[in-house]
Amino acid sequence: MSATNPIKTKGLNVAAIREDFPILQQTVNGKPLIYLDSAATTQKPEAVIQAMDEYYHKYNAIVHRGVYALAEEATARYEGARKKIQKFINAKSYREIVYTRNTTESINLVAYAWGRKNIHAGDEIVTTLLEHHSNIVPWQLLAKEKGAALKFIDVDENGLLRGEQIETLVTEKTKLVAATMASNVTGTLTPIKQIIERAHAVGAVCVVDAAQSVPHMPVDVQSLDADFLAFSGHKMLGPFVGILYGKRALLEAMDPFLGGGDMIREVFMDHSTWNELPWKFEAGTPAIMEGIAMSAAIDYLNALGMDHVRAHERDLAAYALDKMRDVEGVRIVGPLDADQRGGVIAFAVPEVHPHDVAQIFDREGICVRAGHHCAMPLHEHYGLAATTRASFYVYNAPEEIDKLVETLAKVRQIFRG
Amino acid sequence: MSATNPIKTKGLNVAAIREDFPILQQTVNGKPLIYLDSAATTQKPEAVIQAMDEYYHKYNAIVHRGVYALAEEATARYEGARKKIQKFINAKSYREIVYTRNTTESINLVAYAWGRKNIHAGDEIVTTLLEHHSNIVPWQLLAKEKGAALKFIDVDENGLLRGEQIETLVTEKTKLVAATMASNVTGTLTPIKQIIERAHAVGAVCVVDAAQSVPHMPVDVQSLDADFLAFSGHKMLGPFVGILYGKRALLEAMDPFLGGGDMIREVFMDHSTWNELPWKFEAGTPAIMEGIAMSAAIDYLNALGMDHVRAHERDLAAYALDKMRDVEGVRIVGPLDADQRGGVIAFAVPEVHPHDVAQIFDREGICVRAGHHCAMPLHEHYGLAATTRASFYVYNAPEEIDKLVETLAKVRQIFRG
Amino acid sequence: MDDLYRELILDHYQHPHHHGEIPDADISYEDSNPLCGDKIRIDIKLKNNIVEDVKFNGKGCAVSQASASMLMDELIGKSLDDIKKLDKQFILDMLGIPLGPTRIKCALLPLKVIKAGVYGIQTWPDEEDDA
Amino acid sequence: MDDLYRELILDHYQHPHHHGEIPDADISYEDSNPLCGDKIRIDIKLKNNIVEDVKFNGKGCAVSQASASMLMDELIGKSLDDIKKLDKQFILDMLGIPLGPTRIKCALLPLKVIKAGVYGIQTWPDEEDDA
Ligand SMILES: Cc1ncc(COP(=O)(O)O)c(C=O)c1O
Ligand SMILES: Cc1ncc(COP(=O)(O)O)c(C=O)c1O
Repeated sequence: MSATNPIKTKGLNVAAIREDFPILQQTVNGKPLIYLDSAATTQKPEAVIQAMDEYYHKYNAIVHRGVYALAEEATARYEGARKKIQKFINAKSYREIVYTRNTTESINLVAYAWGRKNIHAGDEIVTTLLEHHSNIVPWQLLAKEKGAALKFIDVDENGLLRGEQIETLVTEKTKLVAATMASNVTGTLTPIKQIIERAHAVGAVCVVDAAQSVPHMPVDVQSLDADFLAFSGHKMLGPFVGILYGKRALLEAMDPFLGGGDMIREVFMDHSTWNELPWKFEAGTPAIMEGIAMSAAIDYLNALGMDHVRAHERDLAAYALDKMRDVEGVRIVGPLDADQRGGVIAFAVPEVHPHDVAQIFDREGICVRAGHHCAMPLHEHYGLAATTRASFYVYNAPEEIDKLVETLAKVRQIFRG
Repeated sequence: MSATNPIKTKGLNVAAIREDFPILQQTVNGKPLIYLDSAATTQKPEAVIQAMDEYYHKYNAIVHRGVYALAEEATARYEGARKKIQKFINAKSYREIVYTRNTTESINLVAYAWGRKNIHAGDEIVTTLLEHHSNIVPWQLLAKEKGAALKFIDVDENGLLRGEQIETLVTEKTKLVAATMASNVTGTLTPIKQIIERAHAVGAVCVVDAAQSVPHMPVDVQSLDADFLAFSGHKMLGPFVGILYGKRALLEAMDPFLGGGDMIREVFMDHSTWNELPWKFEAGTPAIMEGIAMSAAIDYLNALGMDHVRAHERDLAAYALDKMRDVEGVRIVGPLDADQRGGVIAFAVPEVHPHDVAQIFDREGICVRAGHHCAMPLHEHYGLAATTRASFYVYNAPEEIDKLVETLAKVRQIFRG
Repeated sequence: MDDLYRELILDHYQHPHHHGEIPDADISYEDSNPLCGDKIRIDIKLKNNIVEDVKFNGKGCAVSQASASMLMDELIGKSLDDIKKLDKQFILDMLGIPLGPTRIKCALLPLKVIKAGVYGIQTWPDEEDDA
Repeated sequence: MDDLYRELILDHYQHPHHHGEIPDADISYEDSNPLCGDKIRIDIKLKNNIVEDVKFNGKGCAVSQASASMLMDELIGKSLDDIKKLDKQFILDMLGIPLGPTRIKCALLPLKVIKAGVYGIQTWPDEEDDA
């Protein structure tokens, strides 16, 4: 962090980036808006908003089945965006990229369409204590339906996954391992490659929750050898759309999930046959505008460079960890080493409920999140009902963290009376 | 249709409406754009596009769990839109309105979450030959999984449902009836009230596909006594979002569909409990902008008045049926009486494939659809592999139909050589 | 002093009235706010259908805890019919601070628990607005 | 004369070459365009691995039918290895008309059927671009 040009981290020119985000020019409660809730959803650069606008002003039409000019344009851009997503995560083929609603639906798709066919009574599914509810509940439902067992890899005192349990819990009985690459609470980066390797060693498939990794660092599904990988457009400068990556052979072997238009080849009164990949898993009119606008979001991220995005967030996290530890009594959950975490910091203030913390932050124009962040088992592990969470993205500057720390001190003061 | 002011139908002032749709000011292939594919997806008025823009420029944030100002605003508007949708179809409570991705997902939600619990081996599901694939395939999948039978109410020579089969096919064995209110091919309006009454008389529930009715005419779920009713925002001037209406008692009794964030109350390692309605069925981050923009779409339709929308489309259909019958050889499928159909007209031109018809229309700037329109069983019934379809909405004028008919004549001429 | 966290609220939060349990309660009910997981349990002791004693327990934010504490004071001496009439506005007036929609849910949680315990009403007290 | 429906295309559509079936074909394959349901079936008779005769059958638009008809003419005398080399561009050149992406799928359907029949290649002939 250079003192002479404090608005720069190693990674990005934040001042220039902020110009592209109209929403960040606002004031809230008379204070400049400081948006620290990007782990929930990110703001959008003008280029993405423009792409949406352009779609509705110029070529809004149905994809795939229209012969007219508007529909051809929409189809080309919608399928073009799919190929851009493919390249962004280095998938082998665009057929491995399925548009869904969000990460949650992506994971549920695997649970329903792969899980119900391949998980049987007595099988084991292994997940981790770091997971978001979307990577727990679908497996609970599946395990219950099939009479399978669900096991959790534990977290150690530094907020890291217990490496030895990856070996002991993932066994010959394991048919599926569901693990996150990065926690949305502790920020913990998991040894995802080791997890995938272990899953494959016992013949299991691995579902990777990449909701907090694809937006924040380079992710290469081939080098990871991931079987399935899920993420959300709205967490990476894009619109409300989700992505499921799946290895082609796995997707081919799966039965469809939702039935209806577009996912069929032929429908007869007594049976139907299915469309080719990836459309077999895209039933009904897709979110066309949303798919198309992903293209602009990825262009933006590519222009920044995902290595730089990661470096920037690492530096912000290091800066914040450092400053926040100085505020008396504040407890940071998860690793204290910025190299082992993403730009997400959840913390607890003694005697003050996170809702009250967040509310006081709000009056300073700072958006932070209070609650269990859809990770109740992890909060249970920490003995906390809820935490306050600040999360960073490409448009956040160290000065905003200064303000966060200042406000933390103010919270303590108000509650001391 | 008045000859002196030909741009007016009984229902609407089309010239004024067209001003609100920027996309319609375009030319395509040098010709003014004539958009006749609204049954696939509708264009959006500037007010809806502005609502989307405003969301991303001013208050893009996560709903429900944010304490800060942006999130409060997003939540209020998102849930406010839900209540507007509730009133639009006259549901009793906003808890009966579930946001989904599209009509297709709405129907699949019922098939998975109601169907898998309530349909057993030997039960019967009754649907109709008029259905879109989204109201056939989910029931095929369910019937196959459960060993239930799927039966089809037939279509008569006028393209109407065979009323007597409503009585003979829906029997004590029937547990679920899935029927459309309006066909997206023949335009046929079905006796949906009679179908629902019959379903209830035998103790079955009725799933209504309202994708082609809610956008086009007044629909009142309470007076219909519908159990479930599905429709799509993108077919009613709105964004890519779907709606499922369900009677509260039915929704309460159902298990959840997708598991993950937002739909839970508490998650433990070994089990979870569910959120209240409607959120129990909304897993993960919803399409927030899309939900909110539904509000602007409904405001627009309410300002026009759904009675007027219906009158306008009826008049357009009557005008088109009249003119098209004059083109030699053209075969119109479905009822020839405009009172019995919506503003959707599918037709066949002898010796000319619908793809070729649509392509020639395209070069005249006219967007029509060619194919089976996701209704293969119905096309099979008519002995046609595909048809060409023109569909009308609030922004279409009789002059556009004149152009359609003119171009139809041109098609015949080209193919005669 | 801060508007939201004015003395009275903080005082009730830090020194809640009627905090604890009633072992031989006539009515006991617990519920949570699904948005944040906060839980409140309320025990009521009746005499001739009039609230003789009431206690609450649970964890939560300043708003929900203060709301519970202040509500306990109000309940003593009321009949079950009186309780049924309490509404959202009553709670907002009682607290007397500006609240956004999310925090309103915190404020209403104690009333919701009471109504569910007394009448089996499972929905938010403001449901009537919408149904 | 209309660009797309220029004489040659219409002529092939209305009077297709090699239309019909070969009862004792060595290779027979049928496939459909999932976007529109159009089907084409192709029968091939080989002699020393060279296409001796070929016929197609099915329903479809002018583009897919003309593409099939013209492709049949091209196939006679070719080896299976020659056929494997045929690509999207070959078809577009053969037709010689401007086509949007949807109609390209129509144009490629016959080639797709041939490749699937001959080599079990189940994907669009332009898949290589993307994989
Ligand atoms: C009658 C009918 N039902 C269902 C659908 C499916 O709607 P969606 O594609 O939005 O899921 C459509 C439109 O495509 C339709 O016209
Ligand atoms: C790690 C993680 N997984 C899954 C999700 C769910 O994503 P979505 O809500 O977009 O489905 C989130 C974010 O909410 C997340 O942070």
